[in-house]
Amino acid sequence: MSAGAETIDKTVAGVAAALGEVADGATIMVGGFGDSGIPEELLAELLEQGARELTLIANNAGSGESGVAALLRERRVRKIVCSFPRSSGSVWFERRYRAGEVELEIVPQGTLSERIRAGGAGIAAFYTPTAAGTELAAGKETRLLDGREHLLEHALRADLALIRARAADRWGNLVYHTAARNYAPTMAMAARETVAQVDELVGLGDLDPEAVVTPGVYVDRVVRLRREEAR
Amino acid sequence: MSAGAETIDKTVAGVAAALGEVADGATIMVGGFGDSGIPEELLAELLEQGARELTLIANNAGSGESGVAALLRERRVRKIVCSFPRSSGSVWFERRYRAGEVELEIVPQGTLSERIRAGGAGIAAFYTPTAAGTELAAGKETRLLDGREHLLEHALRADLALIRARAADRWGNLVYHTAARNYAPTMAMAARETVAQVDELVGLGDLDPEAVVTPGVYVDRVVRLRREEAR
Amino acid sequence: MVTEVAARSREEIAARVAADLAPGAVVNLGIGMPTLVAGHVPAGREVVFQSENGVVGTRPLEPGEHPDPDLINAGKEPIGLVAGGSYLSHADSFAMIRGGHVDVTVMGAFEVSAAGDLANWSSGTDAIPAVGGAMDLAAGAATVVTMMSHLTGAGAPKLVERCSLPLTAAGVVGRVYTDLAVLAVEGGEFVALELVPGLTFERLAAATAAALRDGRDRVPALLGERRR
Amino acid sequence: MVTEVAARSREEIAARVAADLAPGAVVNLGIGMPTLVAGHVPAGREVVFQSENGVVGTRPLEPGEHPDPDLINAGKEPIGLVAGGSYLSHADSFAMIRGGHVDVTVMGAFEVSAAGDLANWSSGTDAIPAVGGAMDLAAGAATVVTMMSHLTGAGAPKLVERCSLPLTAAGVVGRVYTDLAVLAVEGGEFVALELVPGLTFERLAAATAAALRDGRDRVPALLGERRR
Repeated sequence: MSAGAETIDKTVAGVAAALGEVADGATIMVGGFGDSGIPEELLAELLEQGARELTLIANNAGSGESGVAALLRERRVRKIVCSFPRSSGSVWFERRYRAGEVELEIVPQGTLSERIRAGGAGIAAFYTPTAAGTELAAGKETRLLDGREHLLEHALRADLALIRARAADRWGNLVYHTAARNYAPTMAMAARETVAQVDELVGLGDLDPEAVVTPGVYVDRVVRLRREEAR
Repeated sequence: MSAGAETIDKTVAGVAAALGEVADGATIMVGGFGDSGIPEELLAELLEQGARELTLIANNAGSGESGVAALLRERRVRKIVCSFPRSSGSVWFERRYRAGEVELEIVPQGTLSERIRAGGAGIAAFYTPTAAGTELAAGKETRLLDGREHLLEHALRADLALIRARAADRWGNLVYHTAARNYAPTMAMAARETVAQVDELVGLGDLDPEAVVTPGVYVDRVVRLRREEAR
Repeated sequence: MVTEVAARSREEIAARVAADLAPGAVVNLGIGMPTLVAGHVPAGREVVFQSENGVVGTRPLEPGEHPDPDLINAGKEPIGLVAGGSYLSHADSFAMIRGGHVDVTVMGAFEVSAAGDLANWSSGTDAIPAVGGAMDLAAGAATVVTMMSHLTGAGAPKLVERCSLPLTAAGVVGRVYTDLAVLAVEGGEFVALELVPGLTFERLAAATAAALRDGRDRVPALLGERRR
Repeated sequence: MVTEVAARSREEIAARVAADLAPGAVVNLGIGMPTLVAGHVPAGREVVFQSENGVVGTRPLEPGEHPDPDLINAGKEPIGLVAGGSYLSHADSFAMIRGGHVDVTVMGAFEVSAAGDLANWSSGTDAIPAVGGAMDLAAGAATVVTMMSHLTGAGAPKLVERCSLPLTAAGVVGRVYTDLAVLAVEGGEFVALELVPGLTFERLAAATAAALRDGRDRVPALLGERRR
C-alpha cells in the first residue's frame, strides 16, 4: 500500500519493487513443486539483488541453472529445508551439498507443508505419525497418542514468501492455475511478507468470493509479469 | 455408492436414506453457525429416527424447537462439545444443562475448529496459545514454546458429520453459499461418514475444479432437498 | 461524578475507534457495540473487516438491502460483502486469527487490567459458560482494542489493577476506548491519550482503579498499520 | 531359478494392481512404476487418483493432448484432470493423506518385511537424501500396497524377514504385487494369494526371504472399498 493512501493497492510495477529489499540471512519460502508454480522472475531478481546467507524453505532444491539452482551456484544459500532435493537436474545443489557448503534439513513432504501451515495458523507445534520409527525421527520428541507413536514437529515461519499465482486483484486476493497452487497458499500465510507474481490483474470484485484461494490479507505485494509460455 | 456399481454415485433419494442408521451413543458433528449452514432436515430425520446418548460437536447448542434444540428436548443428547451454547433461544439446552441432564465441554471457537481440522488431517494433538492462563486451561497440559505458554489440545473425530452445502455432483464434490460454509468443510474431513444436504445437484464436471471447496473424497452421501426460502 | 462531561455515546465511541483504524488494516469486530465501528469508517478509507465465522470483507447492509439469511456476522446479524471480500471455512478463519494476520480486534470488556489482562467472556456468575471466539481473538490478533463504558452500571471502574473476573487472555490489551477517554495500556499502566471535553485528568484518574499516566501530549497511533 | 515362469512385465503388474482397485477407491500412485496403474483401470470403473501435489482425479494424458505445464503429478509428469476432479493446496492434500482419506497408496519398494515394514526412500548409500511424500503416504493411507520386482537385479529377495535399509514406515504394508505373485502381509508373514503361471509355491518361497504361507484358496479382496 502506498504511503498516505486511503485505499488498498498491493500491486506494484516491476519485479524489483515487488521483491523489495532482502536482508542477508533472511529465511525465504519459495512456492512451487518441480517446475509447477515456481516464481521464476522473483527468484531471478533475488539473485540479481545479491542477498547472501539465505535459508530457503521449498519442496525441491532447484534444477538446471535458474531459480534456486542459480542461488546455490552463486553461493547465496546457507541452508535448505526441503523434501526432495534430488532430481535429474539438481547439479548445483549436489555440488554445494557434497562440498559441505550448504546445510540440508530433509522433511517429509506432508510434514513440511503442515509445519508451514502451523506457522501460518499460529500453531506452535503438533504431533504427527509421519516418520515415527524412521531415521528422520532422530532427535525428535516422540509421544504415544491414540495408541500410536507420533513425532513432535514445530512450526516453520519465514521473513518472506515468494509465490506465483494466476490472477490477483489490488487487494492481493489470489487464484491459482491447476497444480501450480501447491505450496503457495500455505506459504503466503507463514511469512512476514508475501510477494506474488501473477499472470493477470483483475478488477476488485472480479474474483468470485467463493473461489478466492488466498485472501489478500496474506499478501503484501503483487506484480504482474507476462509469461512467455502459452497457458 | 450402490453395491456392485462400477461408477461413483453418492447421491441418494430422501433424507432417511441419506442419514442412514445412526447407532445409540454415536458422536455426531453438526455444521452451522447460528442459523447459517444448519442441516435442518438431516437433524429432523435424526430426531425422527430416535438414536439416543448422542455426543454432538457443534458451534452452538441449538435454539428454538428444532434441530439440536429438539434433540435436547427429547433427551437424545448425552454431551455437547461446543463454543457458544448460550443464545436468546437456547431454552432446551439451558433446561437440560441446569438439570444435569447434558454434559457440556466448552471449547474456544478457534480451538474447536482446529481440533476438528486436526481430526481430519491426522494430527493427533497440537499446541495453541488460545486460552493459556485462563479457566479453560484447567487440567490441560501446558508448554512454553517460542517464549509463550501454549496448551496441548487433542484432535476431535466423529462417527458422522451432518452438513449443508449449496451444490454437489455425484462424486460428492461440494461448494457452499456465503457464510454457510463455516464448519462444514472441516467436519466433512473429521468424520467416518459425512452426509451433505444440498440445494442443487449438478452434473459431474460442472463444478469448477479450482473452486471445489470439499472434494468428494470427504463425502459419503448427498441428498438434494428443496429449500423453502429464496436464496 | 462525571455527569457533566461530554461522555461519548456508543455510536460516538464507535466513530472514535473507526477514526483510528489505519487504511488497509484487517479488523475483527466483536459482538455488540464493536459492530457499530463498521458504520463509521471515514469515507474513502478501505479497512478490511473480518468476521470469524468465515467472512473477509464484511460491510453493514445498505438501507432496504435484501438480506441473505446465510450471510451473517459473528453476532448472527445479516451483513453484506464488499468487493474484494471472500469466504473461508471456520478453521481457515481462525488460522487467520490465531496466526496473527488480523491486525486489530475490537472487543467489549467487563474489565481490563493495567497489565493488559482482558476479562470479557464470563461474568463469573452461574450463567451458562459460552466463550465463542473471544479467547482466540484476544490471543491471536496483533493489536487488541477494547471499547466499553468506563464504569459499570453500578458505577464501578472497569479499568482495574487486577481483573476479578475470569480472564479471556493475559497481557494482551493495547488500547482502550471508553465513553470518557482513549487510553493506551503500556508497561503495566494505563496512559490517558485523549479525554472527552469537560473531563479533567484527575477525574478520569478517579474513575480508573489503577495507576494512570498522563499521555495527552501523544497522538494515538493508527491501529493496524500492516507490519505482519 | 524362475526363468521359465510367465513373470509379469511392469505393465502387467500395473494391470494386475488396477484390476484389484475397488470402484470408488481413492488411490495415490507413487513415482515410477505405480503411475502405470492409472492406464489399466477396467473400462467403466471409476477410481479417484490423488496426486499429493494437490490434484484429486488425475488421468493420463490422451494421445496428442496438449500438456498444461503446471498440471503435473508427483513424478513431475504432465497429466490431465477427470470430470469430478479438483485442485487443492499441498497442505490440504497431505491433510487428506495423513488423515486416512486416501484408501490405497501404491508404491515401489526396495524391501518389504514380513511385519509389513516398508523401505523405499533411501538406498542406504551416500546418495543425497530425498524423502518426498513417501513417509506421509505410508503412514497415512488406509491400505499400503507395493509393486515391485520380486528380486533385485542381483537376484536378492526384496521380501525379507527384517528390512536392512532405512524404514519409510513400520508395519504398514498390506499387499504386495510382484512380477511373480500377489501376496498379502498378515500376522507377521507373507501370504501368497496368487502365483503367475508356471510358478510353484516352493519356488516362490525360495525367492522370498521370509516365512511364506499358501493362501491360494483365497480370492484377493478388492483394495480400497470405502470404509472411512
